[in-house]
Amino acid sequence: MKGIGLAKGLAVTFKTMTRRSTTQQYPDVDPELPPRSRGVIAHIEENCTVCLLCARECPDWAITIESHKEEVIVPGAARARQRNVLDEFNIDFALCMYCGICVEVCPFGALHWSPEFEYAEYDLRDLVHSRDRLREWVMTVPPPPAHDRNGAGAKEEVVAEKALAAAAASAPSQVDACPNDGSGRI
Amino acid sequence: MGCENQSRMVGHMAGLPNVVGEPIRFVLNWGRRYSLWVFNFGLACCAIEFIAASTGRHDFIRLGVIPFAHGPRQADLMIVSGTVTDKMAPALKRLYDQMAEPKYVISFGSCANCGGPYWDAYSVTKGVDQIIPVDVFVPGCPPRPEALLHAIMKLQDKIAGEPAGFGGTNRSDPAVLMAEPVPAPAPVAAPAPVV
Amino acid sequence: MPAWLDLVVRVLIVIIVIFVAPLVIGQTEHKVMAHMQGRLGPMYAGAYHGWAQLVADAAKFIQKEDITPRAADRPVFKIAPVISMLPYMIVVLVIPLGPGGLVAQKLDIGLFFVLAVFGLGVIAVLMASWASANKFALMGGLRAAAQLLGYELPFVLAAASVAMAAGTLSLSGIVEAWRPWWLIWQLPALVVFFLAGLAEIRRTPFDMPIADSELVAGYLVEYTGLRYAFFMLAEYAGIFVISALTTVLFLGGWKGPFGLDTELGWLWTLIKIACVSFVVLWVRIAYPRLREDQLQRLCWLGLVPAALAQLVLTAGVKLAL
Amino acid sequence: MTVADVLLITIGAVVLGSALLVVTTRHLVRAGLWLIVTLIGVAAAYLVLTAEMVAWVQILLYLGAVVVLLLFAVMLTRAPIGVSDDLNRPRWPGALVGLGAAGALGALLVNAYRWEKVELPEAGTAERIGEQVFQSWVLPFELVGLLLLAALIGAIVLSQPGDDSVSGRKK
Repeated sequence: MKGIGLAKGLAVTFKTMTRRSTTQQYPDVDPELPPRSRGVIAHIEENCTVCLLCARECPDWAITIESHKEEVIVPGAARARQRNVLDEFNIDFALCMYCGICVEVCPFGALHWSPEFEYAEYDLRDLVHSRDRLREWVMTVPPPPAHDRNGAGAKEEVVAEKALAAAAASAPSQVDACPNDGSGRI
Repeated sequence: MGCENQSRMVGHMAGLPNVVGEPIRFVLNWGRRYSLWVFNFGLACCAIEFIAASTGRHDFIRLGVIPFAHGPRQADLMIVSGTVTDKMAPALKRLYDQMAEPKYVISFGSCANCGGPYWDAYSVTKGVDQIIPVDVFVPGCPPRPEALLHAIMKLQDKIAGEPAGFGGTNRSDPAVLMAEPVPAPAPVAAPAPVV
Repeated sequence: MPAWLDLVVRVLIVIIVIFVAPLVIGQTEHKVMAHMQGRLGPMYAGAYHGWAQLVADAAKFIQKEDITPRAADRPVFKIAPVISMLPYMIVVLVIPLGPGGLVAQKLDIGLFFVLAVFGLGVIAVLMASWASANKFALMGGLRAAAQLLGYELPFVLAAASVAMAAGTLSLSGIVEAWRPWWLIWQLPALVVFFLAGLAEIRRTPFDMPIADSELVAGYLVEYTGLRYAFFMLAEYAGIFVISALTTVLFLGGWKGPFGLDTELGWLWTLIKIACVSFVVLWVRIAYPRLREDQLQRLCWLGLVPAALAQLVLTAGVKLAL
Repeated sequence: MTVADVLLITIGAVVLGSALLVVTTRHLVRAGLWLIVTLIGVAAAYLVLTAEMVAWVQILLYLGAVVVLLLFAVMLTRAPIGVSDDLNRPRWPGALVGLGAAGALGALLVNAYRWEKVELPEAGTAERIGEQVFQSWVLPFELVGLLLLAALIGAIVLSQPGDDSVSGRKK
């Protein structure tokens, strides 16, 4: 029948009208952000060793770091030790492309994604955020989400489990074979 | 095609805010604040987030940002979302000029802010603020729809505080707004001839 | 009350209606459309559920810069928006709200008057489209003219059917003669009239003259500020007028099921107008725009034969009774 | 002078003025727009003479259909904004024919009525027109209907996609 589609169109829209709308009323109600959503990058200065890895890996050169060296005199040591002291740590969020490479490469866990999204500015220059602002955002970094219960486990766990299973299966006959790849090489 | 504006109201209306009282200024600003007919200058992936902000979950019509504007003539707010290339820049400028005052611009996403990932590309405009005046910058690549909502509210706060009622505010030229003029290089003394 | 005061009051009421009804319909459209799409619609303009959204729009439109393109035909360009409102204002004059002269201006051949004036809306569109000096505007105007020339025919034929059934051209007379079983007898005419009416006011799914995905905005493309607002107001006034006409001609106007017709007749009329307006909005949200050839096809192969068949049926039943 | 006289004279002046503009304006589309004013004026004159039905028919058919079609055709072919310099309007023969026709008609009317007072008939309602058309004038009415039918059939025949070799179209 030809008119069925037309009637369906009316029915669907009417049905939707009688249901509750799905809108999240953002300014009044905090939005539900998905886990791991990328808002801004928070910087924990205590973890930062000023290794400059993040600044060098950044594809946009959005991170600028300034530091100086200090001598730490350790009593009894043959000579004074040196230590990097952070002077400035700026991220230009206008330029940042949210790739997260800086967060990935940081060996000391100084950089973290924060889901904070209220950072629009009237002036482009205000989008360069410095140490203080980056430190404030540390408070908004959520704890890392739990592993997906149905997802694949961490690689180490999977390998270990497989090895255990293989060992259990082959335990009576081949004791000395490598459980890992079965090639016989150790 | 007539796209140059022949009659501009701004000139003779600019003196009006001194005459109208505070309640009238408030009402006029309130109207501009909650009736931002939006013109989506969607150029790249950020446009998808703009669209997401217009759909059921975020629904920026709640804030009075109404995507009914057919073209630039009817729009109050231009949201530049995406990479502006040097080839697109004249079109962008032209469409901005076709909008009627008072008009506002949101630069949405890193590409529109300053080139984003293409900051070093020969063909990309490093920031839409080089050609048109921008009111609010939203960082992100792309920003979340909520970030756009926040930017809109920020723009509304700005509108509420504007002094002028009719004809929009006086804006400085974007070049003046953003960059210090580069000083001419100091004259260098001619190097002494090597003997 | 002296005659002139009476006249002034009536005209004032009509002016208020023609400016308020479109706002109400527009706000309803915002909300209905939003909820049909799982959204909320305007929430912040005005304290309660964004009731003042269109007031804010109006406050903004009066502040917008008034742009006239340099190549435009200035006087024609400037006068077109005003003319677009006029036909609907004049039509509202003769639409009866209730029995016993609850109408701004009684007219014996009201139906004819309404049909005649209603078709004039397209002249404003043609003026706007031509004077804008814009090819998209011109295309929009041509589409509007082609559409109107086609749909005027079924529109008038469907109205003629009900006039023939009632044996009068007076709008009040048609409502007086109306009986509930006409809902079935005149159903094809009702559908044809409603669809052709939608096409005449260029409303979705017949909005090819505007068609923002094809023609930017058709004849509206160069209009800003108050002039644009006038066109929008005319569009929504058109919805009101088409709903009111459908109500008066086919749905029995002020006749309700509980017999309080003389006291509460105007209320019944208003409720019916509201329901038909809701259907207009509903249709906009449910259906996409027709293609230009589909539009003409629907008119000449669907609506015109249906209207003619209804005329024959009406004449037959009228003779048999 | 009654109110009706004043109204008629005013309307007549408007109609005459706009009609002159139709034939003298050098803006092609504006001529069509002035034609609208002229026709509305004529309808208003009918209204003053209590021929309501005729007035609305005038609006419905001439404004709603004929002028729209005319503007449509002008816009479809060419619609310059501004003055068209290439309008081919022979001024003197046109004026001669126009004045001649107006003079002849005027003479005819003056000759027919002289200065007789004619009472306005009752309002030209739909009923009266129906009676007139279907009683006194039924034969001409039917003949006109037949003529229109013939024109309609002719139009359909002409618009048929005929010989493929002529129109170059495949069925």
